[in-house]
Amino acid sequence: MKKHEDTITPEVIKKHGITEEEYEKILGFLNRVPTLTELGIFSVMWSEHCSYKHSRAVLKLFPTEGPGILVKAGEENAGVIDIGEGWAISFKVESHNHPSAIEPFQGAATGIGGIIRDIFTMGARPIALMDPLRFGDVNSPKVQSLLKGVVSGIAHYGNCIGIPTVGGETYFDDAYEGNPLVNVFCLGILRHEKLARGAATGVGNSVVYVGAATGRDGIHGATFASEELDDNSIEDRSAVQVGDPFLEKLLLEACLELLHGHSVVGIQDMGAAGLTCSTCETASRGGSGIEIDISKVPMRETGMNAYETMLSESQERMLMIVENDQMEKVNSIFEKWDLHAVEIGKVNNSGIMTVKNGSQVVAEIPVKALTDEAPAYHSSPCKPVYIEKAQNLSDCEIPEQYDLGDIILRLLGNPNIACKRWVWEQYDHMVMTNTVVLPGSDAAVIRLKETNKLIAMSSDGNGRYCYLDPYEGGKIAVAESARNIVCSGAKPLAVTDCMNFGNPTKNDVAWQFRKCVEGMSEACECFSTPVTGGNVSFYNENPWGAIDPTPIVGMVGLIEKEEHVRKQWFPDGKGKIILVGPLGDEIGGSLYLKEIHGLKRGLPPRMNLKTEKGVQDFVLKIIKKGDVLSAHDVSDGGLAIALAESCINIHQDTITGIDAKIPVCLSGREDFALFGETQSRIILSAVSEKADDVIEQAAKGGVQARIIGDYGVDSFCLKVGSKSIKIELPEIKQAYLNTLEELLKRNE
Amino acid sequence: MKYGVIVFPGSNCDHDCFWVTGNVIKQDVKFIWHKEKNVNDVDCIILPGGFSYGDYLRTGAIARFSPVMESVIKHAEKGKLVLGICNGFQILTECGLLPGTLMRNRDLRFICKDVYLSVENNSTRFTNCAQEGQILSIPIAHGEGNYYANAQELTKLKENNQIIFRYCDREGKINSYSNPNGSLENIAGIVNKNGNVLGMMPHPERCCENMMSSMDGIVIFDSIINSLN
Amino acid sequence: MQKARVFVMPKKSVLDPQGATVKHALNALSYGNVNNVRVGKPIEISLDEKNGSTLEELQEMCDQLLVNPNIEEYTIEVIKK
Amino acid sequence: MQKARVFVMPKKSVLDPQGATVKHALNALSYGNVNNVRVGKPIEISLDEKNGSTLEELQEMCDQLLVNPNIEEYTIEVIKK
Ligand SMILES: Nc1ncnc2c1ncn2[C@@H]1O[C@H](COP(=O)(O)OP(=O)(O)O)[C@@H](O)[C@H]1O
Ligand SMILES: [Mg+2]
Repeated sequence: MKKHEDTITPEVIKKHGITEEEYEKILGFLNRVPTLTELGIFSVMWSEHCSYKHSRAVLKLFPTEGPGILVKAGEENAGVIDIGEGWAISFKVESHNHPSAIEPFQGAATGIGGIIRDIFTMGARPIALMDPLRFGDVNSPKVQSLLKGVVSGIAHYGNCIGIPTVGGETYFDDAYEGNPLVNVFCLGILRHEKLARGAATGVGNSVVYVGAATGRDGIHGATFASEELDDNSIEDRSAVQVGDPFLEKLLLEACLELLHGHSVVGIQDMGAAGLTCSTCETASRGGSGIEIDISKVPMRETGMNAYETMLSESQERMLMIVENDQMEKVNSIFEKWDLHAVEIGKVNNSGIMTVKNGSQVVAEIPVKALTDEAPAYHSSPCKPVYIEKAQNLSDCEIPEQYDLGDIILRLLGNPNIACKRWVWEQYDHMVMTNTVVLPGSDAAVIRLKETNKLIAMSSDGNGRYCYLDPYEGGKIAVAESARNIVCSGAKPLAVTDCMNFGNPTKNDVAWQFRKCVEGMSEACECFSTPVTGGNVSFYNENPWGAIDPTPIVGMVGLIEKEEHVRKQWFPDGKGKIILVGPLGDEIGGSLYLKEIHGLKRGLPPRMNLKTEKGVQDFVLKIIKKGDVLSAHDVSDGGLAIALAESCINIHQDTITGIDAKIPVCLSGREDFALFGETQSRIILSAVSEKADDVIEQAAKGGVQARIIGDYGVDSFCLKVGSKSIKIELPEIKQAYLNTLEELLKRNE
Repeated sequence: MKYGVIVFPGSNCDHDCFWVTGNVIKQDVKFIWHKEKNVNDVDCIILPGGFSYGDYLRTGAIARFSPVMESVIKHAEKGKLVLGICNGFQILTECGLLPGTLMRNRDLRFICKDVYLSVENNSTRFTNCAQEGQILSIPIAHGEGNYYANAQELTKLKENNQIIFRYCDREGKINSYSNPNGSLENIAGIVNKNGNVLGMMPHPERCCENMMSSMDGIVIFDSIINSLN
Repeated sequence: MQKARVFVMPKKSVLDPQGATVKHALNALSYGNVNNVRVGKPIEISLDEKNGSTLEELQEMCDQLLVNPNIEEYTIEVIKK
Repeated sequence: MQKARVFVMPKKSVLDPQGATVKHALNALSYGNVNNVRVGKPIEISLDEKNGSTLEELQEMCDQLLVNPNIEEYTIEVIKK
């Protein structure tokens, strides 16, 4: 190889985001100066995005073991768990925050494309998507156009490829100004024996490239995702990747058809760091080596050099390891789908990744240097100073003289609570005809045609809480997700997560990260829901600082029988409303404080995991027994909002009234009782004859429960302490259903 | 009877149609790959929803050149049944089996939700099990379902009673509020002059089971079976 | 001919919702003088160096595939190098 | 100026899946000599009779609204009556 001392200057090294120590390490692995291509390869593989260098150590805290786990977190592209009868599911969440900030439509679209590939590389057929989203202030035109771009990008890709988007989150807070979060979740189903692996094994087997031709898209995307956004990022625009959902649909069908035969040994998608990542990771997993010739790679553009080819992030490409003599069979399947597979190299046992351009070697790197031996850093977490000040809030700072009925309406119409149908109606959430509980209820439920079981899924994460107390916030993210799952009639199974944080080299961010992981881990242990995989997205910062720490939990649960499915809405007719869980008036960190009083402060609600588990177990039991008709968890907006939400059946476009009484607690404040977000609470409905029995059963199990009123009346009536609130039903409906839409239409 | 569900590259409701015809109403059904040329053995061809060829250029524009389409046209000319749902409807207008065009939705957004349809003509082979004026709840899911026909075509559609479904509200009112996508005169589905080719934007295959939000889609599949007996 | 552009535009008689929306947006952005906007689709076709197409052939492509005569009209422009 | 056309085309470096699919379809329809197709968006803007826009204003409209500079490029053509 030529000498490269001249090209590899300190500036070039720095531009690649490689520190001096890291460069020393590279020299150690190679025993020589790297070529530019090699430097590029190291820089993407050692980027935060691929190497998890600032999070690996902390992520080890997550519980990852469990009885049904078939593929553990970190082993493959996505985790896999057993659901019985020979069936398994695979699911994962990914972030596409930075690409979406720059180019919302394509950024979000390619995010969907990427997570879908992660799932079908496991041999699973993707059957559901969710999209947890965070944006800045929704009143800003800029944010609105971001939101519209992101939502239409997700719609474009998900609808076209024919996988329903059945749930998600949409939350607005100044903390995400300029740095929106676009997380995407995908779930797939497979037979145990069809499980595919991303390992390059078998000396002499073919390394096969299939899918879109390679262009200069997204070069340096992976390192880009690991850097803070500044104003100059606008200049990085050539890095934009454009998605082609049609091509991915063909790729998906062809790959599943192929994987169900026996010619493919390993498969991996070319996501971040494209060809580089897929080749060295498959070789690393297989304990093998790999040699490829990039002159054989299909190109979309002319004149691309080795560096660009290896680092391109063109979408809709897959790498496969195919048994030596099976190329013909592979080709025949791909050709049926108008796709073309090319052999670009071979598996060997050298432990080295060799990249040639024709006969010239352009890179030669020990595989493990890029994967297992990548740098890992131990941060020095340090509690941020803002926390104590922000947590400190006295009741007298919260004005009392408000019209409570008016506040209920304002909160219902607040974009963070109002119905998100403007979003989900743009998504085909019914294709595949499995969606049994449509978006809008606590958790989405899909049936599995292959078995009699159903799957519930929910995504949750509360940046407000985590900002004020990352440890409690981490616990609550998991607990709330589990609560949503239980409300739909499911038993929580497992978790995937996406950790969205600021710059991890800052000690307070490192602290927030660590505390969140600790809290989440504890909660996962409590609910026996291991973490099966996920994603870390650091460097979510804007000129004002880091975003609120936002761990997103994607939880999946199993419903044994269709009869167990519950929605959050009170049924037709009349009956009793039951509150399970504690009364409470923890107002700190509540949405009420933020949206009505402009205070993002106070101590967020405490999570007592034992209480939570008791409530959830009881509710699931009572649902399965058939004693209750609906279940809705209490979260943002507190009891008053949860009650109002239970009244509105979005999909039938109907509303029912209630007459309920809520006791005032220690603080003596009516507003706290109505809008406080004390955890571990679920609202149930039951026919009158059953209600007392439910309370009795709860008492026997040591779970708090009380009848708080009736549903099925003509208006929305709440008594709290000495105050009475009465709201006409059309007002409730108007506020909840139409505000978001009207707000977004105003600027069209 | 036997159904045939055509699979174009990019079709994505093909499996849903297969499931309903095969597993729910329990008829014979097979997939027909778009490169096949022989469709002789089926009684009713379904062109399913989805994004054939990614909907690039125009919806249905490229799919209509698929090899199978020649036989589909022959099948229709013989008076046998063709049902085009959503993207299938778009393909049927592109290939000339049905008049008009499906343009982008009035609000330029994709819309997926349950809508109400009024059955405007129940004496067809696709609607004979429905009551005239019956209101069906069936979901839509499309970005380009805004039906357009020129004045002449519209007059003909009316003269021949070819308008089968119109969008309406729960009470059956047909007006711009109950029009989800801007379709001309709320048109949601039409047949050809001979009454053997139906194109509709709503998805009856999505609402044939108890677990789904409605079971009204069944009426169409039942009518088809009924018309063959 | 080696390169051509086909301009596919919505017919004047047909409502163009996209055009109407763009007009609105421009008006809102203080371009009050914009009174009509139509959004179409230009298709740029590059042909083999040695084996170009005649204008008739391009018209054929339009009539067969590229244009929907119900709602669209087109013009062809030859691009000279 | 009373009427102008803005041609918005996907940048050459950016993937144009629509163009690629249309090219395939034309090839399959026996136009084997078509070797590249790009599909864009022409926007025809009509302005007030009395109160036209300058070229700079049109450029402003493009930069602000009509064009996504991440993936598109444009040219403006003035249409004379
Ligand atoms: N971006 C989105 N995409 C799809 N569904 C969404 C989106 N945002 C919110 N939803 C749906 O709206 C409902 C309410 O969401 P949310 O308020 O986050 O629920 P919860 O408080 O119970 O977690 C849920 O059914 C959720 O799936
Ligand atoms: Mg909930």
